[in-house]
Amino acid sequence: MIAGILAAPLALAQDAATAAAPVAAPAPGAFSKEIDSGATAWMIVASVLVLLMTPGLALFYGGMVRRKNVLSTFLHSFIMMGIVSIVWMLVGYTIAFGHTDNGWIGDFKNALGHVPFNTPGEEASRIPAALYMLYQMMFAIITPALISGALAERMKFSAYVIFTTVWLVVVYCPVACWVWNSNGWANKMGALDFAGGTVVHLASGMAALAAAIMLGKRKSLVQKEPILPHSLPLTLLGGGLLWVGWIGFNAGSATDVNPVAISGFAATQLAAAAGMLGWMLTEKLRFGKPTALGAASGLVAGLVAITPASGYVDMLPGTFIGLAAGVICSFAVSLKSKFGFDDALDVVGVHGVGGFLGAILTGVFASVLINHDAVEPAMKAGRGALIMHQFLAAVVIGAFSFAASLLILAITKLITKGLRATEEE
Amino acid sequence: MIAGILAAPLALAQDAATAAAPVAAPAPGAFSKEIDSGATAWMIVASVLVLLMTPGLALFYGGMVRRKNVLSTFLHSFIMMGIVSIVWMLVGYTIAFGHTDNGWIGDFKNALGHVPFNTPGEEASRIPAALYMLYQMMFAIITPALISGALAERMKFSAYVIFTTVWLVVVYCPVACWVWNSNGWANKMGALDFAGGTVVHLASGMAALAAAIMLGKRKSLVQKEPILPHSLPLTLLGGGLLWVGWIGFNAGSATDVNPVAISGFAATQLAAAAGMLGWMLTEKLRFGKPTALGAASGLVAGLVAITPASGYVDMLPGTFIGLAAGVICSFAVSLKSKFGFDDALDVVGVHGVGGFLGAILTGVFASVLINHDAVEPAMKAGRGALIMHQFLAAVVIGAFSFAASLLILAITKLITKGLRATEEE
Amino acid sequence: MIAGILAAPLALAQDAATAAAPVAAPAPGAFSKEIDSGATAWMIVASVLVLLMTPGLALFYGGMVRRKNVLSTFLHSFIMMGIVSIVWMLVGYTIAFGHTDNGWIGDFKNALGHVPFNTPGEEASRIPAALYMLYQMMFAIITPALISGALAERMKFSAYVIFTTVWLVVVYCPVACWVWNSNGWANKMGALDFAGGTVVHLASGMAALAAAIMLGKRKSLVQKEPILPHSLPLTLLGGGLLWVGWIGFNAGSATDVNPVAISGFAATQLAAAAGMLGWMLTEKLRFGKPTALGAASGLVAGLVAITPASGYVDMLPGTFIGLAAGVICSFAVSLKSKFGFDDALDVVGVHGVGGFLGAILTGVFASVLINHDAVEPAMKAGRGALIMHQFLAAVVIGAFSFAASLLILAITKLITKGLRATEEE
Amino acid sequence: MVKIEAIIRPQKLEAVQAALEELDFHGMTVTEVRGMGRQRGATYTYRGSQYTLSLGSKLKVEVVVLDGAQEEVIDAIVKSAQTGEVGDGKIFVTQLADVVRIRTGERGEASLS
Amino acid sequence: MVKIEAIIRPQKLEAVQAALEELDFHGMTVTEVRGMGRQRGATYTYRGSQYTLSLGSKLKVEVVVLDGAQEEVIDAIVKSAQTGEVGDGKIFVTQLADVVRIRTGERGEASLS
Amino acid sequence: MVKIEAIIRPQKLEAVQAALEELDFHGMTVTEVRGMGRQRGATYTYRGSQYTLSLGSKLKVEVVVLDGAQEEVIDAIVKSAQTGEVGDGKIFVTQLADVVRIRTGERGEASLS
Ligand SMILES: Nc1ncnc2c1ncn2[C@@H]1O[C@H](COP(=O)(O)OP(=O)(O)O)[C@@H](O)[C@H]1O
Ligand SMILES: Nc1ncnc2c1ncn2[C@@H]1O[C@H](COP(=O)(O)OP(=O)(O)O)[C@@H](O)[C@H]1O
Ligand SMILES: Nc1ncnc2c1ncn2[C@@H]1O[C@H](COP(=O)(O)OP(=O)(O)O)[C@@H](O)[C@H]1O
Repeated sequence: MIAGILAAPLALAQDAATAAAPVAAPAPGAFSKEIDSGATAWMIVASVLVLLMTPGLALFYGGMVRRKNVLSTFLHSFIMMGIVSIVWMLVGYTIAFGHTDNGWIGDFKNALGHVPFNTPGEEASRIPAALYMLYQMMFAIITPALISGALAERMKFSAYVIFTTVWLVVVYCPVACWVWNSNGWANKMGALDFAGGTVVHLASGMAALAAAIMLGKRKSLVQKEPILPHSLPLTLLGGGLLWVGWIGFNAGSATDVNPVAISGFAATQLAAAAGMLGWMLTEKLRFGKPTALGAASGLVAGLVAITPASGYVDMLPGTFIGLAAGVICSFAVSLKSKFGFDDALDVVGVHGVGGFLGAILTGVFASVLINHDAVEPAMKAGRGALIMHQFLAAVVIGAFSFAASLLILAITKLITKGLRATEEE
Repeated sequence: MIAGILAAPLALAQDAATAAAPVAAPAPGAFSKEIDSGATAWMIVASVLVLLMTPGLALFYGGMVRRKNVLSTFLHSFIMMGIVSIVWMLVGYTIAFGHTDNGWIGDFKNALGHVPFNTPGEEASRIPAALYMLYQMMFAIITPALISGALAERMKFSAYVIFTTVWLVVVYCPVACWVWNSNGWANKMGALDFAGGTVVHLASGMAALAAAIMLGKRKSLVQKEPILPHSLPLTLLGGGLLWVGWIGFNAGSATDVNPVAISGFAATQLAAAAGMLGWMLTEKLRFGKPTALGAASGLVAGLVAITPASGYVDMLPGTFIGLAAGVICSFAVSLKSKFGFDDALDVVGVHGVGGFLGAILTGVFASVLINHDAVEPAMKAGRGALIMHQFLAAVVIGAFSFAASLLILAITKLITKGLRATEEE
Repeated sequence: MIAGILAAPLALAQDAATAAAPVAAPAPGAFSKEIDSGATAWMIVASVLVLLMTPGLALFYGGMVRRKNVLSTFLHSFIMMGIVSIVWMLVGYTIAFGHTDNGWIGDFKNALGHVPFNTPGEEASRIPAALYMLYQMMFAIITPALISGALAERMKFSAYVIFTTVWLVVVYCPVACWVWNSNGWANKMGALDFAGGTVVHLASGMAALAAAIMLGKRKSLVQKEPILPHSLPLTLLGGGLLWVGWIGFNAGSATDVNPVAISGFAATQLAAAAGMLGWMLTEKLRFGKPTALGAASGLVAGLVAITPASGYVDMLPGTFIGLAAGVICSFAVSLKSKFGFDDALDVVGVHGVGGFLGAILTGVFASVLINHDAVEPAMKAGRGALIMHQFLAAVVIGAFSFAASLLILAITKLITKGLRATEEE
Repeated sequence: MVKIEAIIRPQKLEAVQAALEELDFHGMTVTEVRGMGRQRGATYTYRGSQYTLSLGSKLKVEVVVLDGAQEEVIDAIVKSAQTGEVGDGKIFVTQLADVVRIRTGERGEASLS
Repeated sequence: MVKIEAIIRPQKLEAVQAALEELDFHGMTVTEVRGMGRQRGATYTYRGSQYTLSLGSKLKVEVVVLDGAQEEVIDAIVKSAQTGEVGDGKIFVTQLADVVRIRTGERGEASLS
Repeated sequence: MVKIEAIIRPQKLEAVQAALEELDFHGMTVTEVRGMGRQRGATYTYRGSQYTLSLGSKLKVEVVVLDGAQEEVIDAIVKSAQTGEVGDGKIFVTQLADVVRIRTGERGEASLS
């Protein structure tokens, strides 16, 4: 009732719009003819798979914290499904993928959900623009959720909400514009990032580093008590869902049903497998036996590193990238105690390091045989130049995310009077 | 062996049939040419997504009950996957979607699995009829499972099985015929229900109300002990799976890959997000802080309310519908203690109220820009008339489900000598 | 860094390859024209669904063991995702599906990931060969994982890894060649196995029998303590994920979007449902009440038995096959105590017996109305001959898997100095 | 001071709590335990086999009171926890040497008030 | 009457149960506890760091018997729960002031029979 | 020998452990319990209704020591487990009749060393 009354003006406005202003007009209910029904079917499903990654991440992280913090850790992931969906539709998408001439930030033509349902946009030519917006929405949901692993078990909920929302708009959306927008500066420079090794993983990894530093250590760590994961089966299950969803993430980044999508699928599957084995072998050699947490961590490390490379590399190099990530990230997570920051669930060691590694190896292995249209122009100045561009994009974006995150956290701290939760919460 | 012997006559009969009676003949293994492979691919997946909602519901409900009742609560959902699949294939589908001239109940031409695999039926023109039957089977599975939330922790298993099976055939199938069959009376009247706000949610919500009243309160409630959820992470995870599956539920209801499906997807995603935020904000204002259960409840409330509207409304109105549902349902669930019935897991407050709200708001916001073919005729007599039709259909169906449920429960009670489980069970 | 250095030669080699040797050349990034985008979209998703079955199996098995063994049981499934993906890409696929003239083993042309991304292979004409390779990879992952149920709670991890890896290459890949390769001997003989009743379930069931015998009983069983499942809700949830994934397994085995895929979906759904009801009814009659574990076991039994038959049978026979499996397997699992082997989670009783039953009933019910192309030639010598061929293929493959498994286990025992884990592990 | 340690059925906890609160005893400590006696634990059917657990679920309720209150507390527990069927549980009574309230360091009777 | 409270290794429960049943003692109450002594808890490796828990899993088995049965019960427990390695546990014996059977209200020795 | 049974706040376990180790007492047995006293349990809000649990989470720490060590141990626990707010817990002291070390069968004081 009340809603009905409140809604009346909105409806009237809409009736008026019906008559007068078909801005994002999806017209008579049919797709324009570039759109392919198979590609569109696949991209709906790919979006759903990426959406599923966020509950998967909740499980993955939730299993690693202490029992008393499971629920708050779950909520860190789930709340992103609520906040980011809305913010992305209102302003995020247009900042990242609105038409841009400057290469730094999109124009605001696609704000407030003004994205057509029946014609393609600039980035994906065989599916409707609104579907691409939804697909990218799922990326925007999981990226800030990834950061939550670093601040688990101690950040105030209100501070978390403010920090991630601002970070999304101020860091993630512009970075996505630079790398993926057809006119983004990094894109034009020739840096390759198929599904977000830099945009998603390196950016969130560096934000995680900033957060871990700003928040300080968890109390128990200060007291030198071990903090043990309360349920590794949950973590493994979460790892399984992440793997499954990641196929939508990487193969879906072809935004079409084509050989690139299939090669992206193959590289993703193999890198996840190789990452798992790489991490477990390293454990076997370093500590005498492999662990279940190693299996879960390794598969995620493999997936992170293959993210920028999938769709550009063949099966054997894909396997190698996963293996390298499993080995290197398993060493990287041991370093945090040396550096003295408390990145609770190793976002820096896995997503930061893995994302950076993947960005570089993408330059090393990208092949014109796999993705001629993208790799050929990027290789114009030779493989050395490509690797340099990869390096440059990664460093600039990593540094930007780190610096901006520190700043946002400092401001958040003022607003919420401290970043840390009290014992009670 | 034994099975082989038992089966022999059946096989012989089938060999005979091979020669003589190609009733539902899927002939030479190819689709008729109206059928689109992309649309069919999407609808297989949409069916799978809706199927996944039932395990999701088991988690959602299972997390909210006390530990000792988890298994029985899980079984309430899972057993529907067994019973309803068979009943739907045998008689349910044909009652709901068989050809009808009277508008109240389908003829029996499609009973016993007689539905072609290679040609479309009346309701969905670009996919094979058997796939539409399977897709709708998944709806028929989850609807009675939804009711189980009201009778959790106290109904006898045998009584539950009898009640839900009879309810499916006597309430759900006819109501689906009225609203969705191309000749159903509510459909012809011009009432809009894209994916089942009235058929699924309002009908199950009112059945839940009947069941809560007939069953009386749980013993502990009578003794004023609090009954606490045993595992909210399970509930959140279940909420996540419901969200994911619901995209198949709503976007799939377009039964095609077209702009309507994409708009249905967008509205669903945004309403779930807005429902989550709406419920949590209300909690923040009413009780000082948002909760994880509020997040899960709110997203479901948003999804319930958008169910009838998705595919008819644009993104902003979709967001508004979700938000309204989050706020209103969060108040609605507080009312049950006032009315004194024990709707254990708030099926009435979420599905009943949310379904009704969604039905009305569908009338308010349905737009010809989004779905010209369906909204244009429904709006012939103006938006006021559409809203009246929405209201009428909702009231008739709600009242029918409530009254019929009371009756079925009364009869079940006689058969099973009481509806309530003993302490032991 | 280090990885970069290590990788340099690989990259150089690849650059060379770019110039000279486009072996599995996916060329200009477009599909050859036989490939259908809808079919390809569906098969990517079907692959993802089958991949999801392995985490589902981890849950299914994990819920049935004692708390202290959950993690090791989970890892038994997850590690297969790591090992098998790589082994399959390197050699497994080519053994099973490489071109063969002898009908026993494929040639090595498709080893080391040499499978094209843009043209179809011999087995599936409307999707790219690399996608078929990935789809079959998921089958190869879950099959050895199934065996783990028999050796739960007592096998040494290193022995498990060696046994399953060797079994995959020496048993699974050749058997898949015999039955599914277009020139496999069982295939040419006219034996039908749509999605792996014999290849997957009977083969793993007989390997499980061998393992249960070689390993001996769990210590507690020797001491006559009951070993109780620690969390049946996990098992039910796992059963739900298996069901959902199995639709990809069976309907996907059509490798296309066509009437056979739809009939496979229908038969799968109905058999799972009927299996659940069959097992629960048997429990009701034998023990007075149905159980949740019975529901989960029954649905899996139904799915196992319909696996070879789906895609060949209509809805009613499909329902009957599921029902028969539910009843018969529920008796079969009671026999193990009679025979004195400790098949911990009943792989033999469910997958062995169910797979055999399904193979025979496929012969009984396969219908040209459902799948003319496959059933017509297989029935040339009449239904009796078909049933004989089914029987023959099942017996040969079952016996081969059993004998080879005994041998592999004996060798593994030498290598790992015993098969059983110590108390500690 | 005495410690009264009652093993009761889990579903009787609220009744015992209520009975004690009526007598104005508000302190107690509760532990989940498993017990065996004349009564055996639950019987389960799994995949066609029946299992009987030797141990059933119980709660241990510990109440420390002054010597004089012993009888009235035992009476209240017996009455509120009784069903009359085998498995109702036992009460064990022990003499305490001392009691301390951690918050204040108070000793003996004072620490209980 | 005495309460014999044994802290044992979890895997020894069945053996202790069997030993007591042989002597015809059927009553006992079991609690999950964590213990520390000479023996330390388990060591875990997580993501490259090693953690040692100070506390390990144990079970507390409480058996109440008549004074005269004390020695035979202690003997049975010691024999059945022993492995000879550090961490086998301890037995604590306390004198009880009274025992009540809730079902009947019986007191003292009668309540144990 | 005496058994010192302390009911403490869960978050104080490490502090108590540390305090005892400093005095060179390494043996203890810990049980998860729920307690009620002046302090009530946590309050939850679920779907718009508020619930207060009567019982809150506590840990029971049992330490068996020679009679002479009683005061020093009580002191250490009180100091390390105190917050000064209601709900800090209680310590109950019981005289033991005997102690046995299962591993060796040693009795009395020897079994504790
Ligand atoms: N001798 C004993 N020592 C310790 N606990 C006992 C003893 N006898 C009984 N109990 C506890 O009391 C509970 C109830 O005892 P039981 O003999 O089954 O019933 P009842 O006391 O009604 O005869 C048991 O489950 C156990 O926890
Ligand atoms: N002083 C004590 N007070 C209470 N419990 C103790 C004490 N000493 C040992 N325990 C319990 O006994 C268990 C075994 O003791 P421990 O010293 O490790 O081995 P052992 O008795 O074989 O020398 C401990 O885990 C603890 O539960
Ligand atoms: N009379 C009692 N008998 C048994 N346990 C008690 C008793 N009184 C208190 N306790 C235990 O001590 C804990 C703390 O007691 P409480 O009265 O809340 O605080 P304080 O001791 O600081 O006054 C309780 O939660 C309960 O576990």
